[in-house]
Amino acid sequence: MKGVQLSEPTAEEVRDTKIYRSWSMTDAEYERAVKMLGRLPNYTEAGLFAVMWSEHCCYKSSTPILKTFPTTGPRVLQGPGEGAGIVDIGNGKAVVFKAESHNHPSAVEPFEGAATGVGGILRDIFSMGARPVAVLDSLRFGELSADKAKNVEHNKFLVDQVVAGISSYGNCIGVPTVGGETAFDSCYEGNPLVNVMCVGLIDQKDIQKGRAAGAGNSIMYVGATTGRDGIHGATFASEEFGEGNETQRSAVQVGDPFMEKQLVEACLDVIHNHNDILVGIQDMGAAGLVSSSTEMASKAGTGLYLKLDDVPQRETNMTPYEMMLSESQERMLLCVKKGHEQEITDIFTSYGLDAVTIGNVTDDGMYTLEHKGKVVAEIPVRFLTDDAPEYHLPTAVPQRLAALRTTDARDGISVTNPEQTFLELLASPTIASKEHIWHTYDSQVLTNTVIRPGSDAAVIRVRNTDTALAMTTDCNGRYIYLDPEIGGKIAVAEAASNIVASGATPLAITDCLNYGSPENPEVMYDLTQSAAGLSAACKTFETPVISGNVSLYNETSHEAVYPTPMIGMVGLIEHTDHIVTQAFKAAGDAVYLIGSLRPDFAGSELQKLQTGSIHGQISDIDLEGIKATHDTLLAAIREGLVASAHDVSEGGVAVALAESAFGFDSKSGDGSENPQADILGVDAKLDLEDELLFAETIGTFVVSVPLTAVARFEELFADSDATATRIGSVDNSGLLEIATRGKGISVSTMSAKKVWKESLACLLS
Amino acid sequence: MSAPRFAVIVFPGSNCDKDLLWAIQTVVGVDAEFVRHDATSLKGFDAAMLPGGFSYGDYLRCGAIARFSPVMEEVHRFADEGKPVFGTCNGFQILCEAGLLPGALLKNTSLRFVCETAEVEVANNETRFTSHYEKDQRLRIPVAHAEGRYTVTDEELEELTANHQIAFRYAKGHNPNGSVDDIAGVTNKAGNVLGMMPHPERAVEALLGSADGLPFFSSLIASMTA
Amino acid sequence: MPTSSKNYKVTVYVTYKESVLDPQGQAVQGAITRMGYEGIDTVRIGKYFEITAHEVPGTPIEQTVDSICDKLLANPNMETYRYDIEEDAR
Amino acid sequence: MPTSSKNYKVTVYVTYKESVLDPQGQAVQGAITRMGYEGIDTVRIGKYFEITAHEVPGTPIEQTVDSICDKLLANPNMETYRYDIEEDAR
Ligand SMILES: Nc1ncnc2c1ncn2[C@@H]1O[C@H](COP(=O)(O)OP(=O)(O)O)[C@@H](O)[C@H]1O
Ligand SMILES: [Mg+2]
Repeated sequence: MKGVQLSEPTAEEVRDTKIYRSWSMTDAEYERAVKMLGRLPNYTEAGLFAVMWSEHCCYKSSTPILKTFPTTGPRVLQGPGEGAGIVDIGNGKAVVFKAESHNHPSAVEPFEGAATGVGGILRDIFSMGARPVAVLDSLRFGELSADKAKNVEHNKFLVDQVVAGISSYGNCIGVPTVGGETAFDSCYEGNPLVNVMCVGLIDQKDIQKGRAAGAGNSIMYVGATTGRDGIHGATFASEEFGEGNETQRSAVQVGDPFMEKQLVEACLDVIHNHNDILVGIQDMGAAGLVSSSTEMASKAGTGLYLKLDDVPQRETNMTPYEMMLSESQERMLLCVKKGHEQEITDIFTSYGLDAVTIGNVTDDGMYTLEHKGKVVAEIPVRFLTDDAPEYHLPTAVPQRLAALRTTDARDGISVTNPEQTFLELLASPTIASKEHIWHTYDSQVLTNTVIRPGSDAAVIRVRNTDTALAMTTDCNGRYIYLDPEIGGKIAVAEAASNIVASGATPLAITDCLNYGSPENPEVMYDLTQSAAGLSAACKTFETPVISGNVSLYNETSHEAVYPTPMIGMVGLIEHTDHIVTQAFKAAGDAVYLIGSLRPDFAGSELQKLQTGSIHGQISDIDLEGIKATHDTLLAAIREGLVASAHDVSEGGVAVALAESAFGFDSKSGDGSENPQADILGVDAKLDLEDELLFAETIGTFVVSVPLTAVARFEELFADSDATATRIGSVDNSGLLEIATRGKGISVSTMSAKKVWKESLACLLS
Repeated sequence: MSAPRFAVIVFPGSNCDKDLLWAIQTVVGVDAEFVRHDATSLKGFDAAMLPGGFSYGDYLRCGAIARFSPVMEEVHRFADEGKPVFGTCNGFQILCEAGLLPGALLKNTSLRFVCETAEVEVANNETRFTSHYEKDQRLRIPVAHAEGRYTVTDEELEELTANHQIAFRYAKGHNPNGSVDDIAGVTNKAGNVLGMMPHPERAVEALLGSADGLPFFSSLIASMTA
Repeated sequence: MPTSSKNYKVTVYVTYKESVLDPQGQAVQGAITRMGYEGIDTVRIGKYFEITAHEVPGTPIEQTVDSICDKLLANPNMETYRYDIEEDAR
Repeated sequence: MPTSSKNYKVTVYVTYKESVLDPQGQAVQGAITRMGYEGIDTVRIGKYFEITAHEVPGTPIEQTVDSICDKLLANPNMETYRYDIEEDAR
């Protein structure tokens, strides 16, 4: 194995200089690779091992934890392991979904980082053969007010650019961005979280697998050319190459949504109309060519021979290492039946795209790379994939937990002027309307969107059926920070509550596990415990984990982000008649509180507002009880008894009641904004202290019911394990009046709405 | 004339093409077919419909590259022959770039993409596209664009007004993009070419929030079968 | 690309006509002011194309560039353009 | 704006670094080829700013422009810039 490029270190030099350390490969891992190979890996090979054994590609520290998730169920057609998970939704159709993080790229280059995040997750969906039909974005940033942030201008810049990147890519490619969440906490300063979820629809007969099967079949490369984009971190530091010139450095990945649009159409054309000559298809994501190709071979138990000279290149003098690790966007890898390459090329050409053969499938199980007439790598495929290391890293109970629990959650909380507190909460960026953001997302293209952003869950109808899909993303990192296990349960319960409030049965979840460094035993504890919480809740709500993503090392020199396992959940609405939004519909409707409020202040927005920090022990949640509530509420919705439903989350019941009133639209009643609309009010009475108006008790709902349905509604709840308390009614007063045992709240709906609606734009200006 | 047939033109990067086809074919129930950008004939079609989207990524100016597609020669011929030609959003931008409609569509004054249900008024209900509306009827029709600020010179505006070429306006106080004179849609002088930023094809089903776009399609079909 | 013939470096500048509102330029100007810089009066934003080309017998490069600008790179309704052509040694 | 002091016309050119993908340039190049023009090899698109400014005592104009370019007009991760400053008679 001689003849690699002169500028590259020899195998001995790789060993002696330990250059692999700069690729985050440990000495032990290098030794392991040497032992497996029975010789020293050359420079290219060492690079392949390093990247394929990186956390990003092989999940070596999280795999043992992911194995604890429930992943199967009667409707699951594809669990974790492929590009995305798939769930049966009846009528021969299935929903395909997955979420992915693009945190680090977005921190460095927010516009392109976020844009390429959208591009990447879309490829995961259409590589399964599905048409992407919706995108959701879950975002976390540092604080937006100068007194809480180290660099408030930079935080604002990040919000602006990330949102612009998502809208530019999603709008251009024509997949509606229908929902998401946006929260602000100082721990995300310097390390924002940008998680994107994509949902696709597929006819079950079209489901694809990313396999490179059948010796002799061709491996074809399609889409954009390869440049030195996004090759991992320090690799090209000048010492290693001794050249250090600009062009040798890894470049920022730039998204090309137009190219991807053509790629979607061309790939779906091949899948739907030429499936007889397509063996497998896979997107090129992290670690581009090496990762996609080895995975395809591994799944089929085959080998591959790739001729790198044939890889379409955008830059000159690219080395095998650079080509294999490049993360240039908008590229796919196809395995095509031998002899049918030209047909494939012709199809792609008709979409203005190049498709070239870069190699073929072999039966020797080897991963062989040729460049300039020389073999530059020769490694058994499974060494890079199946045989990647797996670590059971130590865990340790985080010291913060004991400290946080010495104080009572109620400490520092005192609501002496509930009206003022209420308005301050409405203005806090985490609670305030996110319209300023989603207004820039095309949420309606593809004409399936029934419920746009602004309600608990977004709803997409499924054409040619009576059904629809509800979708949401959720996670309150503060709860996980205070108690990883209970927080994990809450994340799933909250997502399920959003799905149920829109009239849907929860089907399954995807996740993005955003944590700090796994080498920190406390982080591993958070990860393990929150995963246990997620699993428990998923079992109760019967929502298996069908796909997901792990993002570790989310920390700056100062602190790790809150452990933030973002949950993306999809639910099935059996009939579009059952779709419900959070907006009140008509004066006179009775208002109910479902479930009962508890003094849940630990991690609440109220606690943060009044004490500037979060602390205390969050109380455990009764998963079975919440499930019973969900079932009863869904039964009521399906009987047509419910005019609106909104789960209580950040800001508590007062905010939930207000949001229901704000959403009213006299024209459509669909919750979309119309400032000219007549405004509704609510008149409610709660036999509670003022503080409880802002308690965040998960699994409680504010529901409005037409008077004609009240009797049947109450009967349903009386016959169940759930409780519904009539607390008042919707009225025409234009006032939000919430009486309590204390002072209560009485403000004009219009003025409260103005605060809530304009706050975010104001903070960002 | 027999039942009309619609051509929905697909440019590379069009992304509302399927929506337009669905609206015409499935919701309204009239014959419609996709026609590729590189087609050289529109034989057998009675109307050319240019969908929204981002043709060629809108990478130079919106619609600037698409207007050189081979099929546009046929669209020009259609327009000259007095057959109906329609463009929404990117389709409108392409028609302006192609010179089939006056003016240009520039970046919204907010500099941001705007997606909302616009309040639109029928400024002229005597076109073949709007005859099933009342004059000044208020409609709710979605818009979704970053470059929808309709711009013409003062003289051109006078001419447009004098010739009753302004078909739709945004309701007072509801202009989402800074268009001159609140213009949302214009026709050519002959009245057979219409471009508009709002998406009537997104307003054909009450389930999705509005059916105010239906009379648009029925007007057009009536004008073709009359 | 033929090596015997001449190579060119063409630079094209496209700007909005004076009469056309340039909110983007205004926004940049506003940002500059908010950042505390003094002395900046107006900002207008345009597009800038770097084109490499080679000689085609029978068609002067000016003619090609003129035509591309007129038809594609600028919209004569609202934009003006100018260009420079340099011979390029490569 | 003070009339006694000097006025400047500043032109700033911002382009992607060589190594960064320029999908816009590629799209334009493709269009030019499809339109049948011969001889065009590559197209890259950049931004172009026309700025008018006036003298601020104590701060050389170069310093201001440099700083605005670094902080606002160009993104150092992906772009490079250059500028020309001319005195402007007005
Ligand atoms: N970044 C975003 N992108 C799209 N929609 C968003 C975003 N952030 C918030 N939203 C929308 O705003 C509404 C309120 O969000 P949120 O407060 O997170 O709801 P909930 O508390 O019910 O989960 C939802 O409809 C949500 O989809
Ligand atoms: Mg909710």
